[in-house]
Amino acid sequence: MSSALSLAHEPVTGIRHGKLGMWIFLASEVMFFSGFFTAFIILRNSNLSVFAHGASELNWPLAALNTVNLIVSSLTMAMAILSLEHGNKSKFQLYMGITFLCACGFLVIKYIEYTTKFAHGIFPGTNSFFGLYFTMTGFHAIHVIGGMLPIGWMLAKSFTKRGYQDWERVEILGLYWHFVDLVWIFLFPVLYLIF
Amino acid sequence: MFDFSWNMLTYFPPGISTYSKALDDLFILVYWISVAIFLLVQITLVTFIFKYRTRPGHKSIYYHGNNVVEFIWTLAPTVLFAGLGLYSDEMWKVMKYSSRVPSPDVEIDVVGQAFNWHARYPGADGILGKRHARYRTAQNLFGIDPTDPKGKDDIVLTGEFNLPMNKNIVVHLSSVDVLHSYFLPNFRIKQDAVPGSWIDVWFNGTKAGKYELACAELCGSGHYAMRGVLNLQSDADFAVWMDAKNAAKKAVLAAEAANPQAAAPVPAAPVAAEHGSSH
Amino acid sequence: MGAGMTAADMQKSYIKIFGALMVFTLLTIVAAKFVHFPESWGGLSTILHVTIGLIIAIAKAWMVVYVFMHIKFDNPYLRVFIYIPLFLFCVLVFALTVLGGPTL
Amino acid sequence: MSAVATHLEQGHAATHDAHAHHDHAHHSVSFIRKYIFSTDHKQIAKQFLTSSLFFLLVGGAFALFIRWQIAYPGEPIPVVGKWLPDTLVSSGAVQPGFYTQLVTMHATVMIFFVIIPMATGAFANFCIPLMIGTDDMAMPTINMISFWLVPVAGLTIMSGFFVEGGTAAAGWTNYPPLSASGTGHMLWVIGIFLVGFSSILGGMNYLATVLNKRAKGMRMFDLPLTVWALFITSVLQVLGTPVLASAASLLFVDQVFHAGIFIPENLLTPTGGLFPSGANVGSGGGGQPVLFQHLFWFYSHPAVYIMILPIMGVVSDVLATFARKAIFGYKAMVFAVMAIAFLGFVVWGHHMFLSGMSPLLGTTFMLSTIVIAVPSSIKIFNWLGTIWKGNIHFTTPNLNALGFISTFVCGGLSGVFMAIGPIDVYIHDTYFIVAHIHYVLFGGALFGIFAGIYYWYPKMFGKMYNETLGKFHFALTFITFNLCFFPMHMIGVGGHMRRIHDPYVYEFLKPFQPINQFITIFAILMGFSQLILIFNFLWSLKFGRPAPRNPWRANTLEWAAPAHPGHGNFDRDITVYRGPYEFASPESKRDYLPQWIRPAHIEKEEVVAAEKH
Ligand code: HEA
Ligand code: HEA
Ligand code: CUA
Ligand SMILES: [Cu+2]
Repeated sequence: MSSALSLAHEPVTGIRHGKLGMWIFLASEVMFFSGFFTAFIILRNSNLSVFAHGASELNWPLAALNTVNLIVSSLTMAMAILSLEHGNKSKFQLYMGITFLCACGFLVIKYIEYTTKFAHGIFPGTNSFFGLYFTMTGFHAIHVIGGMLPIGWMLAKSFTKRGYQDWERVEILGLYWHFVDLVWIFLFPVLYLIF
Repeated sequence: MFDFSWNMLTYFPPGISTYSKALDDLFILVYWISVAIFLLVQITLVTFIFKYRTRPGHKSIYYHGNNVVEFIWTLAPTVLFAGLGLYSDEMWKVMKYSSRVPSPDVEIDVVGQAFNWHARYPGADGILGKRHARYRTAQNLFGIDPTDPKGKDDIVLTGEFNLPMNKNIVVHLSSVDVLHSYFLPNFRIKQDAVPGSWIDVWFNGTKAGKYELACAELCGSGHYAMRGVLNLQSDADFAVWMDAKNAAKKAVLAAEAANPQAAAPVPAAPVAAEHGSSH
Repeated sequence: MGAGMTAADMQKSYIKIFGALMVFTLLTIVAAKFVHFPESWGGLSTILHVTIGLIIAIAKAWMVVYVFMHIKFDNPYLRVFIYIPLFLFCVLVFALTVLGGPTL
Repeated sequence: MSAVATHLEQGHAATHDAHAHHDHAHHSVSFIRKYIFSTDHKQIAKQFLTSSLFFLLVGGAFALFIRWQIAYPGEPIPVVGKWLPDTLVSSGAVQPGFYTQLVTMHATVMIFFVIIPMATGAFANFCIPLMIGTDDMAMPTINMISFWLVPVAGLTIMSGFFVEGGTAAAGWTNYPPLSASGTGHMLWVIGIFLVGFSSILGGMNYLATVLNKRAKGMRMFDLPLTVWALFITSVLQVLGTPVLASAASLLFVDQVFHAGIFIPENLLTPTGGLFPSGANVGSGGGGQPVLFQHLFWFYSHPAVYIMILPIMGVVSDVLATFARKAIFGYKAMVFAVMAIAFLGFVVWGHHMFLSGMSPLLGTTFMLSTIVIAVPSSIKIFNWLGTIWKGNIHFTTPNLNALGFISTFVCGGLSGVFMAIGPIDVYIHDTYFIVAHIHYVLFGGALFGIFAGIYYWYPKMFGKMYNETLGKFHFALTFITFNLCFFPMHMIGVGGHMRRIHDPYVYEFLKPFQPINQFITIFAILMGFSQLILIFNFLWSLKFGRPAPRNPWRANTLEWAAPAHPGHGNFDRDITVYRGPYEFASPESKRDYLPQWIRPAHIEKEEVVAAEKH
């Protein structure tokens, strides 16, 4: 019956519900990481030498590789959306596949980074720098995994008979994925480089 | 059975510090302003409720508001509250800005430990020895630097403290475990004791007597019992007391020097922290 | 989709941004790891490193938001979702560092 | 229910019963989909409401234990005492450790599981889609998840009572280092993270819904104030809560790994050993306990406005409806809400005047806090302006709304005392604060919530509540409330600290025992007065008179929906022609003019008949 009524009309703002919701969610995410960055700034300023020393123990070339990883995946994600929007299924699969692989690569590198730290006896409890390092990169990694699930699902779906056409959903996912990249853009210099 | 006054202002514990009067006056000022606003609102509310109650034939009017009135009742509280804020800032400065703390006559260290207050007096040399968190152990709560000779004669007391009256007293406040709050109701002073930093509190008591020291920040199950006593004395009495303490301490130190084995184990200085933050 | 932008145009701008992001990443690494200011500059050298690193990061972030996240082409109102949290972050940091000082 | 209700507006005869559509929903969805994992906003609202009322009882019971101990320390708790385990009570009397757990849990439950879910869960869910004339939320599934996180979080936190060392006991503010160890504190942190997530998901949904799903013709400035307030509140939720989440995460890292983010160097444990911390000697790096406080209050001050703004909205609607008069200065009200929300983000430090923060920062927070009283004053005056020359009906919702104004003024004014730094030095962490808390949270938020519950009860359940019981409940609550909480100001001025298990350890607090007993007696009476609400609520569900479509002759869109709306909410198209508060408009002979009535139909008497049936 409700279908007979025109209550569920077009979005008033002209922005789809899901997309608007995602932008709101991202605003919230910015605040979430803001909390961490604030803590980082404050503790860094009061423990400069600990932080500088901690940063020098991190493996920045690996992190640089990861940066590239995420930038590539961001590009391919944008391309995947574009391809699906224009109905180019095979290109969508290609780009989405690369995105997924990059994400996997990111996690593998993260895993290597973490395990070498553990092997050197460095844990989140080592000091406040590593506490923050593991929390921030850990939450970032959780975000990566959270993005991989829908990426994988959409990709798998696109190989089925019915295929996957909902480019608007991919666009929403894309927003999230670019945000994950964006957080890393800040984590990389802040944790690994500048002291 | 319950005979108590509904007048809030009668409940202040006697104020005996130099600024307790000013502070109470500020409170009283805000109190009367609030009472006035409160009555204004409540009386208006009750009048309207009565006057515009529904009854046969009574109708409401069609009215959406008036910008002039709106402006007035935005401006009035703004002016009033801003004035109040700027006025009270002076008092805040007196209590908090270190530039406004008068030259200290007596300086002591106080730390909170669940669930006790400890104080450190400068001892015979009149100077507090250096301290650092890295030296802190259960035996050396203040983290007195064992290499600093000035710290040797410092006197550490627990629970009950004597201080001279009519003197500017500066307390360097900290904590060795969790947050506490150093609360002297009669002096109208309260300050959180934050582990990891030393915060200065100052006061000047004008009336001799024993006053209660409370802990005002939840610090665990014994929080309610973290009570201390501050014994405010005349200069002469205080000097007598201090001399006695110094003499006792001197005797202890002498005994220790004569018989190092029996002496309380001097805590070995832990490895100096490479990147320790210092306070 | 941006007004009057074809898929090919979009693709081109994506690739341009991608290139810029790579270059900036390289820049930030070089600036942080291979540029050394004279010893005598002391604390100033750290400040310079931090500033350069952050400026590059902000530039990169802006490119991602602007092009990859379509802020350039989309409804301009979406920008509030970036500005407001950023403003609040600045308030927090300003209060704790500039006003707060070492005692917070 | 008569069938005349529908389609009169469109001018053709009603063809089906409002309930037909409702029943239709029944057999197409399973029991689980309908009652448990429902995505219908009204069902979710009811779930929020029930869980909050349940938690209100739990939190209230904790409060009564607290009161008993303060008034009669060392005496066994009547009735309940002997059932409690010996780890909590000694021969029936509250032990010190249990007391701190009670205080913590009381506030945690009341704030995170009663007021916030009630205001931004129950009311937001129920009102937003109905009041903007749409069928459901923008993202119904996310809405459902947002509810189910609440009981999960509640269980997590409550399970603390059964772990070793007991549940969280560091106050609802949970300051480290005290909160940096113990399983109970970890569970608390996890629970708070989960409710926080629920809050964010809810806020997202409300924002998207209000922005995107408004009925035809409804501009932002046609929104009822309830929706406006909920809209702004959602902004606070979305932007504030994540900061709490990051503070909680960092605290968790300290609890589990002892990273030393909030734990400074070389702390001692109660046994005299060193607190395990990454900051200890040799590893370097000192944590900052005060940093946690900043992050916590950066959320939790806006959170107090999360708790009050929706209520202010509800009160505005109730007042206008029952004064039969337009809101005085509708736009001013909206801007005041915006100003409160904005300023709410820059005053958090007023909870930390004594944390040792720099005095300059203190001055800043002092001034900004005082400024925030201005938009609140605007609201108070506009409410007074609203009832001025009105035609006030004393229904239960309106009584509660008027009670709200009366008590909120008191709570707000005590806030001004504390906003003034030097005064706060003395009254910080005393019962003056406790009085403030309850005047704004109980006297403010809870009275407003009662108003809202009574006001929307007919639409929510299709039944009328019992008016006599309602008035009785209000009168008893209002009187006992004031007698219970007002004296707390007085002992607060006397220096009575908060969170103390036995005040009479202190000489200067001994004289306050009679006052404490007085407070306790009225607290107990107040607690039992709430049984009337519960009874009325349940009894009316079954035996209440069927509600008409628009029992209050109100103007907002929810009253255009059938008396007990089913899935999809409305049985007619909704177009909005005017603002929400056209009471006593000269355009109409009646004293109200709903938003959805077409200008051409204003004088059609059958429209009125339809509303009344
Ligand atoms: C709903 C919740 C709520 C609300 C709305 C408020 C509103 C306010 N609060 Fe409150 N507050 C709490 C909940 C709330 N608070 C809680 C829970 C705590 C304790 C936390 C804890 O430590 O556990 C707390 C603690 C608290 C403190 C810290 C005290 C301390 O710990 O030492 C302070 C200090 O400034 C404060 C101030 C204020 C102010 C200035 C307002 C203002 O918004 C009030 C504005 C309203 C008015 C001022 C009244 C109406 C105005 C008029 C009638 C007009 C006046 C007219 C003229 C001037 C002409 N609050
Ligand atoms: C919305 C918030 C809210 C509400 C509604 C209440 C309601 C009550 N509160 Fe609460 N309170 C807080 C929020 C709230 N409180 C906060 C934030 C703190 C600070 C905590 C901290 O320091 O960390 C606090 C602290 C606090 C203290 C201070 C404790 C201390 O510092 O030592 C006290 C003491 O009297 C108290 C008492 C009460 C009482 C008597 C009620 C009563 O109004 C409750 C009445 C309601 C009921 C009782 C429920 C209905 C019950 C029934 C229908 C059945 C009867 C039940 C039984 C017989 C078991 N509260
Ligand atoms: Cu120490 Cu409370
Ligand atoms: Cu506040």
